[in-house]
Amino acid sequence: MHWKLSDEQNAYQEAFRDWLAGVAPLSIIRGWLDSDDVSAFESRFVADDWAGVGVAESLRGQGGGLVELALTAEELARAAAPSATWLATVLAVPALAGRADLLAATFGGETVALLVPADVIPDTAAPLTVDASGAITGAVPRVLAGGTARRFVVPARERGELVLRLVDAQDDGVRRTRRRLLDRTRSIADVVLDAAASEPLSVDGTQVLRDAAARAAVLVAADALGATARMLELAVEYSKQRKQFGVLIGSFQAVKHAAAMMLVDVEAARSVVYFAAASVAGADPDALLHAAAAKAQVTAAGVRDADSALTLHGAIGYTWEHDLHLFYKRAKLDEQLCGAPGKWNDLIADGLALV
Amino acid sequence: MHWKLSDEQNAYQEAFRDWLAGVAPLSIIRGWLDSDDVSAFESRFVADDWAGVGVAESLRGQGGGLVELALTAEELARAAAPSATWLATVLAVPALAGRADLLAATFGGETVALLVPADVIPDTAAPLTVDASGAITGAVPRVLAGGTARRFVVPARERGELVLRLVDAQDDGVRRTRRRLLDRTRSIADVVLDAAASEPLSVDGTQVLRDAAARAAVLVAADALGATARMLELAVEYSKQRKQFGVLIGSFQAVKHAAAMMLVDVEAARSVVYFAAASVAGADPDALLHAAAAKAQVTAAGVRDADSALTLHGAIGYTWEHDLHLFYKRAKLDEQLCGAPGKWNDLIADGLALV
Amino acid sequence: MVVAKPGRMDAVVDFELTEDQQTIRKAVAELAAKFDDEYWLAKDEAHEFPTEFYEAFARGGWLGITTPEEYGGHGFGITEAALLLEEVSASGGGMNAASSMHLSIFGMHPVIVHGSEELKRENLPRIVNGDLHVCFGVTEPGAGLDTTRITTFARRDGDDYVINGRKVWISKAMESEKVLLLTRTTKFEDAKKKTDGLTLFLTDLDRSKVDIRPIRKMGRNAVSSNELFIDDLRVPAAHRIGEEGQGFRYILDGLNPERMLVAAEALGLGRAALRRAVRYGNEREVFGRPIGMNQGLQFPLADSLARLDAAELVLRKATWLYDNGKPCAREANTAKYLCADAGFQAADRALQTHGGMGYSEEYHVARYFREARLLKIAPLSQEMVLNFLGSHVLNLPRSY
Amino acid sequence: MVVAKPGRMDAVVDFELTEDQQTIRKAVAELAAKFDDEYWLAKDEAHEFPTEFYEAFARGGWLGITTPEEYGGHGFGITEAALLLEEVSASGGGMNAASSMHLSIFGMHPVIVHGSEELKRENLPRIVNGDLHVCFGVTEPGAGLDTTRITTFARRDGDDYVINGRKVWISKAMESEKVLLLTRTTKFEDAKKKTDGLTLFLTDLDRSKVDIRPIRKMGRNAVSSNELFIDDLRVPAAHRIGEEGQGFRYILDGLNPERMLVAAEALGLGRAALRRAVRYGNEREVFGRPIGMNQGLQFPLADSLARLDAAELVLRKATWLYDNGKPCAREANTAKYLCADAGFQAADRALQTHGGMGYSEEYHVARYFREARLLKIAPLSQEMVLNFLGSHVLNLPRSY
Repeated sequence: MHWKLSDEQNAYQEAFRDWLAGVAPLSIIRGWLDSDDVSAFESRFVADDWAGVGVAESLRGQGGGLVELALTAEELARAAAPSATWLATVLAVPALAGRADLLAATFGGETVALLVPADVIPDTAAPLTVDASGAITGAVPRVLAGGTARRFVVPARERGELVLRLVDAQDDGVRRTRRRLLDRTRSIADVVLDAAASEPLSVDGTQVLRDAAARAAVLVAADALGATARMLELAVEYSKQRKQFGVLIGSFQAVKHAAAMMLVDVEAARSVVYFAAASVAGADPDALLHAAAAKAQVTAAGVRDADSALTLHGAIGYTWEHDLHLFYKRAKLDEQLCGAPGKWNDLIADGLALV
Repeated sequence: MHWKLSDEQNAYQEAFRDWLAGVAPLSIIRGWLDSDDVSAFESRFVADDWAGVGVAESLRGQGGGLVELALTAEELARAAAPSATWLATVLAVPALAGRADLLAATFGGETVALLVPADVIPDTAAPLTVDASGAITGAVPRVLAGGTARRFVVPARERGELVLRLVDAQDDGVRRTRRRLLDRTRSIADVVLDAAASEPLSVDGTQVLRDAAARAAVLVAADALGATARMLELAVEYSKQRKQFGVLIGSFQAVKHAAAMMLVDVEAARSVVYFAAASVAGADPDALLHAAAAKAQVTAAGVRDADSALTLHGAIGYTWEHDLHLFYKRAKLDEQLCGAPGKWNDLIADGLALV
Repeated sequence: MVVAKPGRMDAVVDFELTEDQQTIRKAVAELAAKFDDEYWLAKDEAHEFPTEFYEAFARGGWLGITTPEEYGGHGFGITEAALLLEEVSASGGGMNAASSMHLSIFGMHPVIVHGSEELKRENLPRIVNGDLHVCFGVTEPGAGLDTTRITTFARRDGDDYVINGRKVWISKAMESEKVLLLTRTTKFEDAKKKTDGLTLFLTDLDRSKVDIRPIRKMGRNAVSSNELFIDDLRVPAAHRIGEEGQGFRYILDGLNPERMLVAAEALGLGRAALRRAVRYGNEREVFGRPIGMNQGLQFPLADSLARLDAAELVLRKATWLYDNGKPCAREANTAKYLCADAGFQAADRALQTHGGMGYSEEYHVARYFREARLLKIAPLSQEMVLNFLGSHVLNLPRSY
Repeated sequence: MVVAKPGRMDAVVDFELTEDQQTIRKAVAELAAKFDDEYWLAKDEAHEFPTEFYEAFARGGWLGITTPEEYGGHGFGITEAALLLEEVSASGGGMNAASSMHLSIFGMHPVIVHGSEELKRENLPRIVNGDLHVCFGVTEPGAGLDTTRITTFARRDGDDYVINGRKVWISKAMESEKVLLLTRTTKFEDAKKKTDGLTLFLTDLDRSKVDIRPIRKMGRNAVSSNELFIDDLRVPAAHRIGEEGQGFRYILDGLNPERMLVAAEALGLGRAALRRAVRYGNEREVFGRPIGMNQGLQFPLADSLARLDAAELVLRKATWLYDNGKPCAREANTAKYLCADAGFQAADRALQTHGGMGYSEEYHVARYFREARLLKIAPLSQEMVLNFLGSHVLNLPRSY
């Protein structure tokens, strides 16, 4: 047994955190969110070479694996940084295996996204149908990064078989409608394909989607971990300055206990997330169950702790000026993103061998 | 014992609900909120003569009491209608007893508000100080309706005694800064008095503030009840149309149980709120404890149920277009408004005769 | 608009107990207080029926609180019955105390409404004076919560019926002379409607025909819970309640009252636990400071107090509706859910407040805790309440 | 930037148990499985020490799992000890099984680290072979959780000490030949530092000088919990562990391991309860359909499984840190909180899954439930864990 990240991983986490602090302080991020345009962040993220971290070299990435991706997700959330494009890309990119051209374009900043609803477990989305000419027709609501993606990886059914096909988002047959989320650090869009041209992707669709599901669970859980850890920091800071009846509120047992319970959740979340990441990365036979447990537990705890943090802040936390609500909304969305706890609990229940 | 509202009260509730449905459907309300200007609603509310309901005739109101006010609060919340002005007024107006001129102005639409932070129990706010000339100086953050009030009732200390004084919001010595809340159906502002002129109010300040605290607790609890009841309706409706795996999600036990638990909370909340309203109205010796229990229990349940409703709706509930978040944010703010549950629990703990 | 606006209002919802009700509450509390926690601890440990307690309440005439006056009772409603059982439970007697008399209080309802004059004259006065102990023979291992699935069968044989079958979780059967026994006289598969063909009897628990085996259980050990093995029990038709085949309807009347009374007992238990917790919080000092001064201890207890109060309000509303002949299924089920939940939580927090001492039986909260847990599964589980509310109040579709 | 970017990575965090650890786990589970739920039900009801079980583990050499090899043990770490107690508890033996050997597993730590060679030679081998039962005499009624407040006093008298005082919640004292006894040799008020002046002994529990009174309690009844009244107990200085006045420091070493082991026992208990719940959910049919098909039953159990897994990870991390000589107070306390919480919740849900049957001792979940509740208050309450984390990890100010 060995219970810590490697020095390399710690160094990476630190470097990325520093980069975020420099490039995307909250004051700047708020500007991007208010103007509803986060492209500045996204291009800088690509330009500074972070996009390929955690992506296998075979996919033109910089190596590393799901643990590095989880570290990235955790830090992005901790900074309340935009992450729809990044998440969509790392989930979809394995579908481009063997397509050097597309991979190069992707890590050059041309986002690729799975054409599935953002709120379902990726491999449970209903596949679309392809006609003989390879044209695809169908509507998919709430696609992560659906509004900005340059290409879509489309789960489709061809002669009764599940395949993945590539659709150019700029094809005339593609219509997309941005949907505004309460959490503006992520974005979705409804996408309608009307006889959109598509080309085949030579990967095992079932396998790619199953992997995407497990990876999505881990990365959304990591996001919730980052947001929760940050909310705990904010709550503790606040409770060390704010006084009531002449004493710091942090000295009230009710406040102290609430903060300590958040700490317990964060501690558990960290173990669960990185265990699941290692398990999925190592293709452990129970990997999917570990990922499911991480998604169900950590995102649910995130919601619980978001409420605690809000309560610990009092009314100040409800004001637009205060940063808490950025993380609060992020934690809330993480609960639904890529499948609500209930859906993942179904998987876990199977693990219980209940009829 | 007698466990129902009077026919008159039921008739009032129905009439007011119908009026709201006609004047303030959500589509219209959203327009007001987006433009950050709810004055249209407020003037119509006054013009159509609702402002005086539940206010004693001695105060130039139309009679009725806290139960009618609670019905009003419940319906306003159920409609997600703007209510900061109304709530501020009904809490402050008893301070104007005997001032026919001011009362007339108030029910003519000139809002009067207590100059206390919106997130504290009204009678626990620190009083300001008055100089010999009657000028008041001091800063009060987060005043309910502070941005739109025409007059402020200011708790002040004069020769060691707590008094209430009236300040004209248009006095040169008054500076106010709107603070945006996540819940835009209510508004607050930071108010700074810089040697603002004031006139005395001939009421027992301590008594008026104590009453205001008990009434605030009941009315905010009633607001949470209305918002929760509406969220339950939305969740049930949704679960009766939305299908998963070919069946209505309402048929999944997990969904059914979650909705039923919300129902249990609503049922309890209704009994608690109207019991407390009757108790405070009837000056029951334990009235304050009843009000405290209502505030602590009902608003906490509201937050819990808001999360359930969100979960039952899935990602759709996170989209800006869907109405759920209006009620969700409202329920969240109700938890903090006029004192978080923890503060009211302090009172209840006293009731336990714990040292 | 103006027409709908209220003018000067009269008192609205009147939540005051009547004088009678306040008197009942007070008198019951005083009588119950004569039996302290030590008494209940001893009875629970010895698995011994609280005869002295039961007789005191019989002598006081309390067992007949809902029995019509012509049979020696007081003819009060469920509201008063609930107050009685709540106070009995709140005295610290908890479920041991409540279960010792629970059935006498309202279990005879089907007999009162549907029984023959003879059956009533013979039994009701003896219930009231405490001489007659009766148990309620409905639940069966195979039937789950769907009572229509019971299989205990009563075969007509001349002027008698001959009954065979098995019952489970029959409280107080060991101590009872008679049983209110629900049977099938038409098999489920032969019945036109599933609710047809059930028949109810009030008859002697003949030990030579009925093997009674107590169940080892976690708590409420002063009153037995039993399995009944019924082998050719011969019952005269005169012991039948009402018409053959109508038994289910007769039982149905009693379901909501049953839930309300159990809710009252849970509520009382929560009050008893909270009282103990407050006392300990005030008495127990650590470093010269009562632990009750800690917010971490105060807030959960304050929250429990408020929850118990809320649950009580819903319960009062439910019993008021029932006594006024209004529909109350929604409120009765909600009250059961809220009271069982708040009662157990109060007991759990009281135990936690006591720290290590909470685990010792000598501080009594452990007993309350063991008993309070029962009310989250009996007479029906919290989940079943939610199913009921989801299906019948929210009209959600049938579950998967 | 690039410098910090990881190139190809090796396996990161290795969560695999070592082969030794997997073997231990398997072997313990197999041996424990020889003692089934009926065995534990009988022992618990009879308040009888599980001698057969204890001896089987002694014969297997398990009691010496952490004892150094030169004293007949295996010299494994806390990780292995935790696995052992977790499996023992998870077998269904629960706290009865774990407590029967808990102290033999790690309680001798102070003796091993600070005891005289003579003391070790005399006692450790007898601990390992199971011949010597020892109890842990630290807790006192007046001291709460601040061990420095104990008042049991050891007065030096020639080559001996004479000890007077009172202890409470001493597990297994009835069954023990010796006691690891913490005393004060300098009164609290006379000590320079409050942690000075405490002295630790390993000595005989002389019944003529020590009155041992078992505490009546809610569960874990196969192993006694006792009050000790110590009256002029004469102890030779040779029975002292380490230096006079340093006892507190010696005890302190053991606090984190203690919390980790209790966490492991809670975890095992939760696993046992969950296993029972799943079995019942699959076996119990209502209307020809296993109740396990209901989401309302599945989700809570699935959630409990995930919570137990999460708690286990934190526990493994804590024991790994300890065995690798790293600070682990944060993780040890978090593990205790999470395991006690998840363990009790699993037991509670298992009971609920069983419906009425859960209340019957024959389905065993009631026993798990009673035992699991203990771990939320012992060896320290969940609230104390939160206080610790709030003060020492989050550095929040002292509480009011």
